[in-house]
Amino acid sequence: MLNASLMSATPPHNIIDIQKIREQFPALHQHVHGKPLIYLDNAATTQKPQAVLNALAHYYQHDNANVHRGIHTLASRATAALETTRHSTQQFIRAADAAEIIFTAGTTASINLVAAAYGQAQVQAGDEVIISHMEHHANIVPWQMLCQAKKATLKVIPIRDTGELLLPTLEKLLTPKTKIVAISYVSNTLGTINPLKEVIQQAHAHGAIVVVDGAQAAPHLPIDVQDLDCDFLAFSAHKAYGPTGVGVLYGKRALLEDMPPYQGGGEMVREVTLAHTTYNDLPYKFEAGTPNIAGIIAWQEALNFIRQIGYKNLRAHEDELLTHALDLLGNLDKVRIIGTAPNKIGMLSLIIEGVHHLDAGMLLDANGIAVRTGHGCTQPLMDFFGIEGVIRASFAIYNTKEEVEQLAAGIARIVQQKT
Amino acid sequence: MLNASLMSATPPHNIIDIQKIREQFPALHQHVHGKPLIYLDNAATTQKPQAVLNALAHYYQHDNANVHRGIHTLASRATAALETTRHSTQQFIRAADAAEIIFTAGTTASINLVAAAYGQAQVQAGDEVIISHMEHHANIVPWQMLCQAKKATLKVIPIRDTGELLLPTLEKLLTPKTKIVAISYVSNTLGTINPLKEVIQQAHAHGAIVVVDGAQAAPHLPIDVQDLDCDFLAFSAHKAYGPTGVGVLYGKRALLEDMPPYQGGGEMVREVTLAHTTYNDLPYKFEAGTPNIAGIIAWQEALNFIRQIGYKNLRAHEDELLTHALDLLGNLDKVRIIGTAPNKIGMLSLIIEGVHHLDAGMLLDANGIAVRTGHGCTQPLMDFFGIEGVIRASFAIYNTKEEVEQLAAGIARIVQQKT
Amino acid sequence: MKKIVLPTISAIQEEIIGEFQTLEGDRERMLTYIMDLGEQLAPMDTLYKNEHNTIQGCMSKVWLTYTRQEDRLFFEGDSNTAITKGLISLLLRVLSGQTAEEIIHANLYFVGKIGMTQLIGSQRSSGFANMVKEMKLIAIAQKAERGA
Amino acid sequence: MKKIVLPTISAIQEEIIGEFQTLEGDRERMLTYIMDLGEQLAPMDTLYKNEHNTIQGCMSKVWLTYTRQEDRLFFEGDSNTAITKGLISLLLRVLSGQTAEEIIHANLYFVGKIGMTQLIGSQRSSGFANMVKEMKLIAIAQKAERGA
Ligand SMILES: Cc1ncc(COP(=O)(O)O)c(C=O)c1O
Ligand SMILES: Cc1ncc(COP(=O)(O)O)c(C=O)c1O
Repeated sequence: MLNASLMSATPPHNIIDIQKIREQFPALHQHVHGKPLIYLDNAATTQKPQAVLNALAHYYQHDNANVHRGIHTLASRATAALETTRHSTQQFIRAADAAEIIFTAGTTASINLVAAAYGQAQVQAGDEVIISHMEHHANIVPWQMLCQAKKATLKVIPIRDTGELLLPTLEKLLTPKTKIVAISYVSNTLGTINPLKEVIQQAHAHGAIVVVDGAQAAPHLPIDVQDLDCDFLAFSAHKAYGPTGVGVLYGKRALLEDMPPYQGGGEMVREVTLAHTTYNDLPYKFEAGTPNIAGIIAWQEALNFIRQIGYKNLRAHEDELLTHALDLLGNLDKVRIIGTAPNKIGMLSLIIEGVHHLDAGMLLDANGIAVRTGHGCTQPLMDFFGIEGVIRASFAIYNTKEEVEQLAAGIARIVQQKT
Repeated sequence: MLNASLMSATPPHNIIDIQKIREQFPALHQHVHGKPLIYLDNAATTQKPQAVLNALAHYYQHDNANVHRGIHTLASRATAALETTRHSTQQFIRAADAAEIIFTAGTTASINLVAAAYGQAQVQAGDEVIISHMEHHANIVPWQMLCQAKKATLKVIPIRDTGELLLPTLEKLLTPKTKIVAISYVSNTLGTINPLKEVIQQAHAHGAIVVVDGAQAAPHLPIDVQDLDCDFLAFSAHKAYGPTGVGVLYGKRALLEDMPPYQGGGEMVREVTLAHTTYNDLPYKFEAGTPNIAGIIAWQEALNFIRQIGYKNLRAHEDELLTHALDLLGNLDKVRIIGTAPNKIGMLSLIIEGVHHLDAGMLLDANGIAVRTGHGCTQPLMDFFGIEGVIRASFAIYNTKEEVEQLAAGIARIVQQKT
Repeated sequence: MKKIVLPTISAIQEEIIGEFQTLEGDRERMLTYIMDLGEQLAPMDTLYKNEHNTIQGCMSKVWLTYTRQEDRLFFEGDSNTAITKGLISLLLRVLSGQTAEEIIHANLYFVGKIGMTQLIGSQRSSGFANMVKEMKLIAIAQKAERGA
Repeated sequence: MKKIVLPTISAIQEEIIGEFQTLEGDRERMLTYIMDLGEQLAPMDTLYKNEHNTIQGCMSKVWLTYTRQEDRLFFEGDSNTAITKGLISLLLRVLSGQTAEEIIHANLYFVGKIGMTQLIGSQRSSGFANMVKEMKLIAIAQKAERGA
């Protein structure tokens, strides 16, 4: 069942053929308002390769059954396929143990699980939780709710104008009362790759655990939870070429074992009497109810896709797109780039002076260009930059330099016409 | 966007052609161990009509984008399709308002949402929660967890040997301290249809709200939440011809508005600052994070399928299968039927004296017959009957009398050979 | 008393439909045209841009206020985005200055004719519908008040 | 001391493979055969059916205990389902009475040859693998003890 080769031998850099890759993505081959679709909203959700669609169809056409509790052939096939994906996911993030991989509904569900189950058990009145100023709402609100319920204090790592963490302040924020540091690996608005290892080392030195929001890392960077030594990691399949409705929570075994369950129901129990219930082993203790079986099984094909490309190629290509975009847009009058950290993924947020981002987004859409517009679920970050929202173009492996040029042309035209 | 005809004009009873219906279900047309598949594990999860698979494929091939926050065409199409499904779901259960329909990951997630959010806010030490002895673990464990956290008392409506609620005791269990009655519409092991209206009237008369576990009702009975006057209702799409990973929580608007949110994240907020967060309107307040967009959109096709068949036809056909099964198996020596309520859906649980249910399940599977074996996530019910597990055959619209005969023959053979 | 003579709601709608026809269904031109209309709209006094005058359920921020002269209602509106401002400007052109009675019964068929839902998407369209609803509610309230 | 002469592990496996060949891959016959084997297995004293002797991770309940005679290990096992009992009976037939050394190094190729995973499914197969693992762990512990 183990897929030992999952992370091994990626093809050498730069022999990938983007056109061949694009052929695998049916959604890219369409026109929007008569113009070829240019999909640059990948940080919101990526398109899916045909193999993922095929896996969904195959599951429903051949193997559909409820998992784990069934003895018949379909149940047995569905269970085996789901557990294979768990092993592949384990190897994807280099976890020590497949029991440390919990399937959830998404990053948001994963972070809430930790905040509720770990937080309820471990955080007391007067304790502290630290987040950063660049977090997605999914990595802010659950901690606000926890701190409010527990009368704990929420502290915030400030950032620089470039969109980088002001790391030296972390040392000052950490106290013996700090229980949790919750931080994104990669910012979904700025693209900044945070110096996670340093954050984790400092937090651990003060006895705090670290919860990593990996939603924007999984599609772009190889993740090694053992090397990082993070305590929890959350991400969503749908942002990494996988289906909607599937999330992953990694947690260190010892922490997961100590944690009370989050949701109650079938599958997560060992024995239920009306008086008393005992809980199942990991990972099932945290997987109450019927999971998104089809989605989890199809996620396997997204993992295969990423492995076949290899992160080296992925990064190289996306970096090239970013460099090209910055060449074309970096010095444009009236255009301000938000997020200029030297270490960032292929993502470009910007504002056009005098043009509301929603208006710009509509005009780009009229030309077939799909970008995200708004606060990107990072309102505190918007407040920091004194803006209301950005226009965000985020790249995936299937985007081309020509698409970047169309984006630049579209923005230049808006600047000309509307400012 | 409204689909006003959703519940109207079902075709007249008994003109449905089961073979035509079977053609819509690709998974049924396969062999298992060289025998034609006879799928009788529908209460665990039903098979899906081709239209549901097509909708999934169509979404990913044409409309895939993150919903609600996007302004570009794909995001707009995805959002519209998702909201259309919300309206159809509203009509499916005859809710007053689409804002009362919350999409979750499944029945289990829906019940946990109520137990955590409503329970945390409304249940105090010394209060009481009432469940029944026939509940699924998903409608037991969340209430146990709530009662434990709040030092509240969990009370249980007892049942008769037939598998019916001992309704007269409810009156005695209800006190001014009873806050919540959580009860299934239909038992997933016995098939019993509970007298919900009476339960709800009595509970309301004592000031308690009623949470209905509708997981086994949605695939078999028309549900009218306004006529029932239930306060919350939970069910899963995957048990009603829809995809995995999609659940519904209905709640009365006033209750939902009063309730604190459950999970924090994107979509469920109005405004986030590092100091303070305000929450979004219904239903979004309870839909943190990216939903299972593809699954929800495809659920629309399952709703269409059920509407096209009509519940009258559905019930009539499934009742016929049950009657036939009881004719063939009801008086078989060594076979004991578990669940003999007069008012039940098309489901048959039984035990064979001297044969372990797992062994029986394996032997049936060898003949291509898929049944569920075990406690069916109703251990307290198993304890009541003094058994460890059952063999459960549960019918759907696509099952045939011939399949029921094969089941009966399979069981008869086990009785002959092994007892 | 001098009678105010304004083109009828239908006449204005026909005008708008005619204008949009010259844009030949080109999406970008239509959006730019709407944004231009928005830019020409007199800005609203920030005093009126308060919670009370905000219309809920729009992607952009939208404010609406009105004054009454006899049985006629005069609306003022604004938004933080140019496109929404343009949409408001179209609405004001059709409804502002009409009688409460006419506003209540107005059938805004130009919306369908110029392909507005296609143009601005379903989310914004429901925001637009909220604006119309708000104007009609104001008219209903005013009529009731005058009737009483 | 009289030397115990038992067929080798390979010889027993070949026997089992041969027996299963006569069933011609008919699933029902194979399962029934395994269940029959289980029924012939001497029941375990309920005294030994305790938590300590329970093997985790099986769908059915499985108990395993052993005794040692010189360097040879004699296993006893039981289960609440007939099929699992049959599987245990097969395992005991191959491994019970062998030396710790032989058990540790036993290559149970008959499992693949008779198509066990196909037959009992992946969940039960991993339960079966747990039983084998448990027997090998017992053998390792016993060898270490005797060596020490
Ligand atoms: C009555 C009942 N309640 C709750 C559930 C749990 O549903 P799900 O596993 O889809 O969350 C089930 C299904 O197993 C059920 O039959
Ligand atoms: C950094 C980050 N965290 C969390 C999330 C939430 O992910 P999901 O909506 O899949 O739960 C997102 C995506 O929007 C994100 O970019």
